[in-house]
Amino acid sequence: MAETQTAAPPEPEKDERVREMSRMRKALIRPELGAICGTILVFMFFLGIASDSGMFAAEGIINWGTVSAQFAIIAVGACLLMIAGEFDLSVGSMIGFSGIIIALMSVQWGFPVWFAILVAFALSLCIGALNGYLVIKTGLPSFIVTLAFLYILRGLTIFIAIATTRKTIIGGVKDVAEGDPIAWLFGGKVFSGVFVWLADLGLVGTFVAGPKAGLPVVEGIPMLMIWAIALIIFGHILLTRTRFGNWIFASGGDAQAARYVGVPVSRVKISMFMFTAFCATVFATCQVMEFGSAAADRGLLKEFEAIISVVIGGALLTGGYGSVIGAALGALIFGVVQQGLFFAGVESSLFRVFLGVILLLAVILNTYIRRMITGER
Amino acid sequence: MAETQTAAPPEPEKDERVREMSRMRKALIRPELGAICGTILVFMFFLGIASDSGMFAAEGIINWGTVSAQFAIIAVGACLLMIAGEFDLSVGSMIGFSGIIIALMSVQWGFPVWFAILVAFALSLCIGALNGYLVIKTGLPSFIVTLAFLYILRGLTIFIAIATTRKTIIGGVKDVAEGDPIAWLFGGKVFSGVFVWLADLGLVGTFVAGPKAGLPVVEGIPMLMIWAIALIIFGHILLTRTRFGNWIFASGGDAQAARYVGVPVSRVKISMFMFTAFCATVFATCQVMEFGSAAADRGLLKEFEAIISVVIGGALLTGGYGSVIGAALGALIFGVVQQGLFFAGVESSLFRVFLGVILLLAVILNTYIRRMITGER
Amino acid sequence: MPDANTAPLIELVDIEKHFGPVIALNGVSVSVKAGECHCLLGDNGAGKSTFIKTMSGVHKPTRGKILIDGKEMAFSTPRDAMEAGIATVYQDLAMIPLMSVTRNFWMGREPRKSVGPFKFFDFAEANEVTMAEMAKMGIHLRSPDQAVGTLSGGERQTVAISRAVYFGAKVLILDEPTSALGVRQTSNVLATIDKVRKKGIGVVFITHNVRHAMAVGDRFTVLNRGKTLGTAERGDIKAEELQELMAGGQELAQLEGSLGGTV
Amino acid sequence: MPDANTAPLIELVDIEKHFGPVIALNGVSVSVKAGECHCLLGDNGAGKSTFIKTMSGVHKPTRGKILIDGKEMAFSTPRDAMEAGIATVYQDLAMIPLMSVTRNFWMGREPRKSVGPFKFFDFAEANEVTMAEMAKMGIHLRSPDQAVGTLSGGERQTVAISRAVYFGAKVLILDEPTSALGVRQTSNVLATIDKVRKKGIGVVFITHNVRHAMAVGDRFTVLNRGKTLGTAERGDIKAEELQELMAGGQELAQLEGSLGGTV
Amino acid sequence: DGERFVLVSHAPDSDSWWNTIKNGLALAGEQVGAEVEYRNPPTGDIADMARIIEQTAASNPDGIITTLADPDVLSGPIQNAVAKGVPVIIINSGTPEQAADVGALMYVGQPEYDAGLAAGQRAKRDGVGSFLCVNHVVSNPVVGERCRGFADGLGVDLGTSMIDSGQDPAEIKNKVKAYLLANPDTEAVLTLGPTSADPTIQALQEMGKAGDIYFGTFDLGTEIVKAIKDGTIQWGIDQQPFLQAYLPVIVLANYQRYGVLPGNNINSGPGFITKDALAKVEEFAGEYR
Ligand SMILES: Nc1ncnc2c1ncn2[C@@H]1O[C@H](COP(=O)(O)OP(=O)(O)OP(=O)(O)O)[C@@H](O)[C@H]1O
Ligand SMILES: Nc1ncnc2c1ncn2[C@@H]1O[C@H](COP(=O)(O)OP(=O)(O)OP(=O)(O)O)[C@@H](O)[C@H]1O
Ligand SMILES: [Mg+2]
Ligand SMILES: [Mg+2]
Repeated sequence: MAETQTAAPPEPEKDERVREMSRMRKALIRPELGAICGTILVFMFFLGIASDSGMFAAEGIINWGTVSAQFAIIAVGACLLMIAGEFDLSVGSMIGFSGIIIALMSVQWGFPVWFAILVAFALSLCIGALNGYLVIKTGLPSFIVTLAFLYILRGLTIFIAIATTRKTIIGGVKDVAEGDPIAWLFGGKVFSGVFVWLADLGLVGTFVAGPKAGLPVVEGIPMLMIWAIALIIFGHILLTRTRFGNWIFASGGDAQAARYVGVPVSRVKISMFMFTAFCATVFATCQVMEFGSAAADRGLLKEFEAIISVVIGGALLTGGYGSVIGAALGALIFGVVQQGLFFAGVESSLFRVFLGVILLLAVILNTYIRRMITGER
Repeated sequence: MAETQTAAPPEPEKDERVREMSRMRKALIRPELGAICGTILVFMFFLGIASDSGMFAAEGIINWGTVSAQFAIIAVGACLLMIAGEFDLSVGSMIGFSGIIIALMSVQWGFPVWFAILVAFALSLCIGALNGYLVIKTGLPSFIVTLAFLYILRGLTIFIAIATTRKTIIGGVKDVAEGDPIAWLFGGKVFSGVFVWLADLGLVGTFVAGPKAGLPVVEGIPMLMIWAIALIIFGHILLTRTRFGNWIFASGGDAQAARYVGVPVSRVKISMFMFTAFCATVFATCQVMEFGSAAADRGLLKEFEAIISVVIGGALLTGGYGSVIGAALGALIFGVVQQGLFFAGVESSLFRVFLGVILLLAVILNTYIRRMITGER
Repeated sequence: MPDANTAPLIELVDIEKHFGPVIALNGVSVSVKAGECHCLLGDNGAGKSTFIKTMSGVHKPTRGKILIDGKEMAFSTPRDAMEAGIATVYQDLAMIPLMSVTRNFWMGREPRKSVGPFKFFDFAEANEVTMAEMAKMGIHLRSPDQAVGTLSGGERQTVAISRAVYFGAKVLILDEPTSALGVRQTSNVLATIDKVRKKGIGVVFITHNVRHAMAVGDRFTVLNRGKTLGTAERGDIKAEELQELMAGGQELAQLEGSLGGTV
Repeated sequence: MPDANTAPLIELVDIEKHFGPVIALNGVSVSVKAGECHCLLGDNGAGKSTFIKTMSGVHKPTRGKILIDGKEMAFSTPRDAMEAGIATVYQDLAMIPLMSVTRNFWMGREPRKSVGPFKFFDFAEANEVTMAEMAKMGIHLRSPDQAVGTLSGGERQTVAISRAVYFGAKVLILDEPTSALGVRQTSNVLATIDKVRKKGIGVVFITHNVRHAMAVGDRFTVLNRGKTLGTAERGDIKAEELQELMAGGQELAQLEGSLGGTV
Repeated sequence: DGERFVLVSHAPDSDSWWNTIKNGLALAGEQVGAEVEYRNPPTGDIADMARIIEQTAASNPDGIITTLADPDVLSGPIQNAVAKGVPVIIINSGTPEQAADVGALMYVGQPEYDAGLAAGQRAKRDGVGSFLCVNHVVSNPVVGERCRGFADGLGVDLGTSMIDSGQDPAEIKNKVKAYLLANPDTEAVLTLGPTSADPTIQALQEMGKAGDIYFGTFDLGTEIVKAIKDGTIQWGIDQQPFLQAYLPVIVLANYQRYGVLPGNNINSGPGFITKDALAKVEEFAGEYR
């Protein structure tokens, strides 16, 4: 027939059906495809130029792994929030705020560390909820509301720290955290035994001098990584396998349509603001527990880094589309590039240039992929 | 009739017509109304608490006037761009970049200052155009594209500065700018005579010591202010009184609709990106010429400050609505609050808290006003 | 007019709805019986959408009663109304284009299976049901993962309708489902309405097109300026009369003359 | 069919338009004469919008000729088409709600007055003309500064149409202007089309509603799957035939039976 | 009594080192019964700092204490303040000559470049030939001078030895690790303050290099003192910021009251703090030391 020959579609969906996609291709075309390609490219690149620098030895892997894990923790929160159609510029300030709260309460005011941590989580969840409430209630773009909180929280953090301790950096948390029932959850290292065993096998190097001579160079997996992996798995399952995940997509895709079929959009969005705040606080707590100190300037510009990871991972800035795995890969790319440039000995100020270029390339690729999937124009 | 009594509208527009607005009210309800109220409130506040601190003496006025003028210069660019439906996060990095280019070319490489300034303007206009081109061409949100340039430009600035001079600060521009034909346009002061006369009348204080003894404490109006006023007038007229202004509104209101009636939307948007870059470069050049040095960290976070001024001034983040006068008032509020808190002796970290709160209140007020004007829901 | 042979599924009595100074509804009463298609007609701004949004729990009525199976109910969210068996399909807002057909179909009422203490979205079942229901309506999907954005307007409406029917709606509300559709798509939607009605579901159908209303409607209610102008049974009223009623009867005569016939 | 008593204002010959692999138009020829209303009908996705976008310079045809007053032209932007006298009113995209009526009315063709070397938007004239033109169409504005967002759908269409007419369009294209409108608003728009036609302007009117088409159309072209099914003159064809043609003739019989009459 | 002195710094809001300054300032104000204020540009932008100095001058204080982070930018506003009759004391950054040029009463502090140079010379004496400089505020023009001075003191080229570490502790730590893994023959580490020193200490400890690698730092803090004690850090350069804030207030107060003025500049540093005699330092590190 003439129609089939010319491939002129009577209705678009029929036409789509003509071009049956192969199983392979269908499996490949997913939001995180861009990030997967990016990850492969980045690894190939650094394997090529920095493989003899120790970047891919156990110690090097833990090195960029930790940095990536940090990004991943905030990226998971930002990703789910972005898919729910909002975003949060106050993540960085929240990190500073939570850290100072913990240090202040435990070191300065003498509360037990577990209590300080709980209070920090409670406070930040409240602030997250307030962010969400304001966005929902006023109908203002989340850009503005959370920008206001970026300033408010940072200001409060510095003010509180100075007003109570005359310092903006509060140390000594490690001492008070000794033996605390939950502090190790954030600052500890696990699987030390495995590394000792690997060192015995010669797969991991050992210290040759100093007080640690004979111990493996890698002490263990930092809890930060465990948190990152846990949050990624949690976020991924929540998003793709649960009812709530469907609501997240729906709220971001079209809040009104979702509301009309009974999705509690306000609740979904507010919870996602709270989850983002939760992730920021996990980040802050891990940092405080690992380094034993909190400073008012922690977390500067982290909101952008989270958003960049998420966007590299294929999520749509306007909501309704994206994947946690993608965001995690985005964080991995971010971390590997940042650390890799050091291993490769590139002038470190060029890192920002690389980052900008990668961001641009990634979103262009992602846009192309998304159009293929959704038939968007 | 029953209908008129119950005020049930058969068609919405009829109903609107019933509630005829008074002339007065109509004249008042405009985009910048919120900013006007804000300005009055802010001035009343500081007149109340800081009137004896020298804030409203000639010297104090020049002080917060200059700061406000600085904000205004970038706010005008950001305002027109925002009304055209886009925004630019790379303003701050552009300021750093332009400054370093000027200092590098004139001090380090020995080009005449006027040539360095021209090159800086040319470069930044190109980058602005590239920003715009990428946004138009890829259809990506300007948030992403300009975020990439935020990083790329800042990275380049630091890299260039360190690679060529091993420092991130380049001084000595004042010496090479001596007698330059256009440098005074950015760094000079005008109306010195007026102030001498005012000082003679005793209305302005005079220096009491040093080589300047006897001269008025205010030397003149800095060119920065002249630039700010010129840009505000230019922007206001462009926006409200010209064909191009109508196109700016149209491009931001609904790019597709505008395109279909023949408005060259791409051209409009790209020019606005270029204009924003132009304003950033004016800012940078004034700074370099006034202070004689450029540093790689200049302009940090200025993009947010510009956006905040514009939003306080009543513009809509999503485009199509706003006013240059409003943005200028937003910049004034910003400047007065920032400097005023110093005059009032408030702990400076609280400035951010104030700023955040003002931002939130301003947008809520503005949203309310906008709904009244446009019948938006 | 009140035909009492079957009790109405849902009855709205004297509904008023004010938005600040605007009185969008000023005493509207409508009832829907099982298996009937009740057409709601009226000018732009007459209050049709506001009325059905009140019915489906989006707006709370300022005054008036909602009776379901004779019992008074108050909906505070769309969910409440859905649980009471009222499903609504909005013209533009029926579907989320970026999401898959399955996700859209189940949106808000996802089936779940338990794995240990956790409950997960049961995709196996969801996909199967979706494909089956779509097939019943005559739509053959490439795969249940297909994004709704790749469907045509008529197909989207059909997905939305079949979703509502599947979830056991007793009353199905359709707000201008046919306004952007071509003749064939319209016929499909009207045929779907017909099918749904035959299952004993009450349908509320909003349209500006008298022909479409006449094609499937059993009763016709015309709104004007937030008030009911009256309800008529099929056969009691002719298309021309209905048309005149909708336009408020004024000024149209001369237009009709120059243009010829009903529009 | 080719009725040669007046030369066509615009003639499109064998237009083809491909979007990548999609062939949206596959040889469509349509001509518009002065003072006639040419209706373009067809199913969803038939290519109507694509066709008129080609006509108004939004898309460049992949193949085919556009003749204006017999001369071949190529439009590269909507502006070119406007300058050649072709004005288009899109259903949703006609107006920008946040802008005032005047600004919308003149958008893209702002009147200017010179002050010294500068040229400014001449608001005095613009406002006056806008008010006058609106009044001619029967719309009385509160003030020319009123935001378009406060107008009703029908009023917006009318502003868009009167804008096109005022700017001396020789051909006015309307893409589904009536689909969301109530009966009265529709009558208004149809009456406006009638007025415009009587001024000697050629009108291209796209609709899914056969009644609307029959009310004002002089000629009817039905598109199907990117091809012309044929063009008929008013009086040569009945509503029922047109309807059948639009739907492609298939499967409808049984629907029609159960639903009764044309939809 | 009741004079008003304002200290204007170039540090961003959250720079922790300046707390010592603030505390010294407050203490001196209390002791002499003067009103003291601390001001700074929130993002550390020196151009903004110039405005703050202008603003301070406009508010007619009895004395201004400020840094000369960038003489190009700041000399104008400072000269104007001086010309207005406001006594100015330069602290911290800048050199005594520059302070005299702008008409300041005196200079209290330790020029950044010189301090770096002294540190570099000391390191050279200790046999160091290559180093890593961890710069946590690479875009800040003042602090980086220390690295430049250090390189010149060692007599090596700065090259890529200065890294842009960012301010996030985990990033700093891992960047230091990455650099040292990639450049295992690095002989010394120089950090520019507690922000970069604390994570670097951890990095070295985790890499088992603590104590092996030559490690010097600027400015003291709780963790730094601990590290000096356990031998991870060889020395910390203390420019005694407390004095930089405390002394000018005392000097200005007495200058205003009795017209007395020391005849010379005061060098508050550089003092190399080593393992010996740490007790007081330890007690007050980060607060008054
Ligand atoms: N949220 C709201 N706030 C204020 N007024 C409203 C709101 N929603 C609707 N209205 C007003 O209520 C009236 C009825 O609107 P509604 O949308 O119900 O009309 P409709 O009959 O559905 O019209 P159409 O045929 O154009 O869809 C209109 O005057 C409208 O402006
Ligand atoms: N920009 C584009 N890229 C790819 N395909 C397109 C594009 N625009 C339209 N099409 C396809 O071209 C065909 C014709 O679309 P068009 O919008 O012209 O139909 P229509 O007759 O206006 O339909 P409707 O009655 O729904 O408005 C459709 O298959 C559509 O999917
Ligand atoms: Mg409606
Ligand atoms: Mg169309």
